[in-house]
Amino acid sequence: MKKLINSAESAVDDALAGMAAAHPSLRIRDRVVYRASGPRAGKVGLVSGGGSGHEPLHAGFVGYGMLDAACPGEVFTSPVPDQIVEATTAVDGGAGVLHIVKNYTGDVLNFEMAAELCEDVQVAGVLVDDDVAVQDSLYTAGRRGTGATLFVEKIAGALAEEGAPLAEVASVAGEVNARSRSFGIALTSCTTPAAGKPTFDLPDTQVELGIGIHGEPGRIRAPMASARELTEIAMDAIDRDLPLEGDLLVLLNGMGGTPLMELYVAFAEVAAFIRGKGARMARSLVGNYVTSLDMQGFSVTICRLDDTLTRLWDAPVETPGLRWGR
Amino acid sequence: MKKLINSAESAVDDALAGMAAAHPSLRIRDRVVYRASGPRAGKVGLVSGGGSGHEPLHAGFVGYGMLDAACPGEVFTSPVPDQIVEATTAVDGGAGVLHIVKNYTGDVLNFEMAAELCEDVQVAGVLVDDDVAVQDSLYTAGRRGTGATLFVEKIAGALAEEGAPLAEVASVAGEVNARSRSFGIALTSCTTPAAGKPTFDLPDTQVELGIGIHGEPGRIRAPMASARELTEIAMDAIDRDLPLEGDLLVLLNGMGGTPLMELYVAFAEVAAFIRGKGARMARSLVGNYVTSLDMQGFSVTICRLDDTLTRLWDAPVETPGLRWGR
Amino acid sequence: MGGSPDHETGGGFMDLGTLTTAFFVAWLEEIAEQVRVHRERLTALDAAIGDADHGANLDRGFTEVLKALADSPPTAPGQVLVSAGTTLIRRVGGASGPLYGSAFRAMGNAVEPPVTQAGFAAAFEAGVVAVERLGKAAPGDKTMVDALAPASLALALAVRDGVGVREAFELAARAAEEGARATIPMQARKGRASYLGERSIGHEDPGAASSALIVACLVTVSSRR
Amino acid sequence: MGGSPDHETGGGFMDLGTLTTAFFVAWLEEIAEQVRVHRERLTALDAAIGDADHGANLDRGFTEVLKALADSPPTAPGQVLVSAGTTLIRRVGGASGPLYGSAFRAMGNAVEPPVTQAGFAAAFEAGVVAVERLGKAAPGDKTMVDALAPASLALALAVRDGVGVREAFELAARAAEEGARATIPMQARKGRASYLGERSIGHEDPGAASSALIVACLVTVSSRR
Ligand SMILES: Nc1ncnc2c1ncn2[C@@H]1O[C@H](COP(=O)(O)OP(=O)(O)O)[C@@H](O)[C@H]1O
Ligand SMILES: Nc1ncnc2c1ncn2[C@@H]1O[C@H](COP(=O)(O)OP(=O)(O)O)[C@@H](O)[C@H]1O
Ligand SMILES: [Mg+2]
Ligand SMILES: [Mg+2]
Ligand SMILES: [Mg+2]
Ligand SMILES: [Mg+2]
Repeated sequence: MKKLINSAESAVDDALAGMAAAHPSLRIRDRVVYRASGPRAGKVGLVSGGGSGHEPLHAGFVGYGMLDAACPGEVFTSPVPDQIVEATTAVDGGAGVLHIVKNYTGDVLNFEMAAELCEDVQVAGVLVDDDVAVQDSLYTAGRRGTGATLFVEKIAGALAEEGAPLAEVASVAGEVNARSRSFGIALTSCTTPAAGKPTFDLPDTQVELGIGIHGEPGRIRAPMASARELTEIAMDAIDRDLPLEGDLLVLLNGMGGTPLMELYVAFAEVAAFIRGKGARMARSLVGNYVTSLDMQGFSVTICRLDDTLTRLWDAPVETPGLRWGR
Repeated sequence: MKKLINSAESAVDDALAGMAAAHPSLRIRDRVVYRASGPRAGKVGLVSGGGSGHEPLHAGFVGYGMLDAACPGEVFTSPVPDQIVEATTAVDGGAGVLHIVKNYTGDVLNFEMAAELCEDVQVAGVLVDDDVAVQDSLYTAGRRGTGATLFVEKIAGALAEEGAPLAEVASVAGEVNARSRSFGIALTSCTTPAAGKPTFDLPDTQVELGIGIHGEPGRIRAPMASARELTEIAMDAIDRDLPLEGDLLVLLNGMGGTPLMELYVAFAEVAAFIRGKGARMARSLVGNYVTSLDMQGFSVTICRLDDTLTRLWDAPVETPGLRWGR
Repeated sequence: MGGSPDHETGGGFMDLGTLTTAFFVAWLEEIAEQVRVHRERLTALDAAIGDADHGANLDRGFTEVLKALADSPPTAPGQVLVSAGTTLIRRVGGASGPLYGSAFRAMGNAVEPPVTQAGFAAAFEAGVVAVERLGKAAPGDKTMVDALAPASLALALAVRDGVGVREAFELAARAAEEGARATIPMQARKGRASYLGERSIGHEDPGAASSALIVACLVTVSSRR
Repeated sequence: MGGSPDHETGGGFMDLGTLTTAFFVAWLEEIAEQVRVHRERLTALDAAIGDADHGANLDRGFTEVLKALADSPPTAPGQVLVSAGTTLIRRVGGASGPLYGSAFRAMGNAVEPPVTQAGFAAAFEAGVVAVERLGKAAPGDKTMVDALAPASLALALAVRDGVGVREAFELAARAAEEGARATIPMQARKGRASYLGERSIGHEDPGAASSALIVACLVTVSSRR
């Protein structure tokens, strides 16, 4: 398997150097990606982070209307507390900082440790756990955080930009998460630079259902099927957990290696499914947003909107990965 | 090889249905993608088109500040004259229409035939032929059109939006093309839905240098190398043809299957190369814009800017694939 | 011109030694059939030096050709060919759509019923000239012209030499087949394959291969009666 | 606490039957060495039920641990362990970084020179408790705890039974190894592997495997003197 890198060891830092060169709106230092404009006094700061390999998540969502800083770890490995402490301290504009944490043991532990160390900053946290493929029971680490992270970052970011206090920003973040569900399907494995070979072998006749975003195998294997059948599996799983009603925000997310053309094919099926349920696709995004390196496949994330969330979703955003209204 | 489709035959139409569902700003009819807002009286219309499988090119660039209509053909197959005639007639706001045509025999022939049939519309054409991998000689079909198409569509689109007449819009389009050069490298082949298997076999130890955007093999095979060495090959090829000086607009384009993280790694090397030449990277884009289905690899496209081109590049644009300033 | 009805009354392929409307319809049916059978091979040839769509393009195109012919049944040879050409232009896209489309249209516009052997040879040449003109291609460029031009020459020579229809088609098919095979050592100067430079050497041109197939169908159909 | 210097004067691993600073440094060196040797295996285990980074994570971490120890040479066993734990927390990330980091820090904070066998066993237990507390994990959850807890018990029993250091480490290593192997039939309830549900059954937990490796290094180092 070929990778467009200089070495597995330097890949994350090299990519960050590229990001810095590509986006003058970002400032990157010690593995933390900041807005070049710096913290704004009185605005709640938003910090997220996680393993690398999910680009544009999270660093690509740093900018006006979304994050103030992102902490990229090694590929698929949570960042370390130092990065998070550094980011949190730097972006605090006096109104406190919200940590947006995807529910993975590693992310949770490292953000928790960091939060404890940020003694001079008021820190609140929101845990994103939207993946219905994982049973939320005493017998798991709980549901994973996947596509809803983008929704949380966008909507909480918009509210923070309006000047809302930390408690409110944290509360809307939690609400977005509570109203969001995801399900992912892999057609191929991904290959991490360090491992250099696919994480799992998947024959041409099979797919993995219920995957996360770290190249983990899914809950079960199933026969390869049409876009219609595959999206139906995803949509049914979501609908069983959170009935599709009212105005929906829909993310049809590519895992990194699936052509946009195919994502649109799947999206047409998602739209038809939603119409069939009598719900309304009020807002949508199609593309590679929360990825797993070169994995082929997709995930669907759906959030049940209300007027406030719709307004905040529509608010201007200016980041490398998501931009409108400015 | 697995494809997220319902059938190879329906893939293009299914994808267009998905585009329509995803983007209320577009109207799609008879395989032509229009701005939903319709033609603007007095504005020069911009029509482009080409085979499908290059998404977001072209349909994803329909909208304010870029194209008025796009004509998607079958996968890697130019559209037919009927589509182009239909599009041209529909978007004419009385000021004439510019055809933006990538230099491939099929695209050229079909656009030529269409232009002849558009008797009531004033049609001008610009041929995009930026790929330095192809020798421009009597013994080839001339250079291919690749990444510069995006620059031409964006910059000519901005000028058209300002109300410039057809001759001026055509002239700036030609100028952008004349000032732009590209070079592409494939790490893997792509797989078309119809063929169902990779177009070419490429061992893990080799890359294809000088590829186009249709999954064609490149000019030569070379040993797999680091991101630094591969980008240097691309940059050298461009620099030999059009010395890198002054303000540059740089597109580091993914071929569809390469993770964004790796594109940033390559972009860091591109930026370093440009610095080394004493030129200035004034504007840049990193991402999957002119793709070859699921191919892994990248291309670099560079345009030597002047003040006018920079201003037009910076002008607002609002399309599914490129958006800023609104 | 292709619009006027021919002499034939029944469904036969030949009428007093001339080619009937039914013959031309059968030719296109046979092409559609053979293109489908050889679809993978044509695509594989195009994968080697092009973009792996030639089989799919022609399959789609000739399927549509048959549909159009069924929708409005032609009453003259010229109508068959013009309809086919128009459908190819309207439905195929790519390089081969306009090229084959123009060839069939030119042929259709050139045939004058009753279509004698000499009339067919002249129409075929008109088709080849249309491709050469539109594609700005000459023999040796490694394109469909390398199969079509020798076939056209063979048809003309057969007329000169007084060879019968069936044998003339066989000679043309052989010439086309040899012409297609002769593209293998050539370096492409037109179309997508030209991008490959020297790497195009060693592969048969997909368009030349499909042209040989199309000419071969003349033999199959003319053997039927 | 770990800060006060130990009794030792030379570079020996044991001093009047107690474990010296040099012993702990050698332990970490051996761990770094073994993690590198077993990097691919650990990553392969993690690929099966996790995200294929455990080998890389620990390799990166313990390499940094050695660097930090070289940069500011510790003068007491506690310092060695606290430094190692802090480095792991600061450099590894993921789940294993905080977990192993906290374990080593807890151990370091618990050892009191002179580090007797009983002192070591108690410190080791403190490390295990730190993992269990932070990870909210218990034996049977298919985590590193399944290797660490039995090792800790073996160390405690060895103290009770008056078994010598070397033999105690061997017992602990065997217990850890068996504990790691016992994770194979378990269904994961913590960490990434828990997402797999029943599919996690049949694979050894990568963290349990690395824990067994870490305990085994005690044997190797103690055999050296
Ligand atoms: N300029 C040209 N003149 C004549 N024939 C050409 C020309 N360009 C391409 N061709 C023919 O078209 C064939 C390719 O057709 P096809 O694959 O359907 O279209 P595309 O190249 O657009 O994918 C080539 O093999 C060649 O025979
Ligand atoms: N909650 C937990 N408690 C104890 N150990 C855990 C827990 N979660 C994960 N682990 C251990 O961590 C190991 C995985 O470490 P590693 O692969 O480095 O981190 P990550 O899972 O973040 O990729 C697992 O094999 C398991 O032994
Ligand atoms: Mg990990
Ligand atoms: Mg084609
Ligand atoms: Mg082709
Ligand atoms: Mg792991």
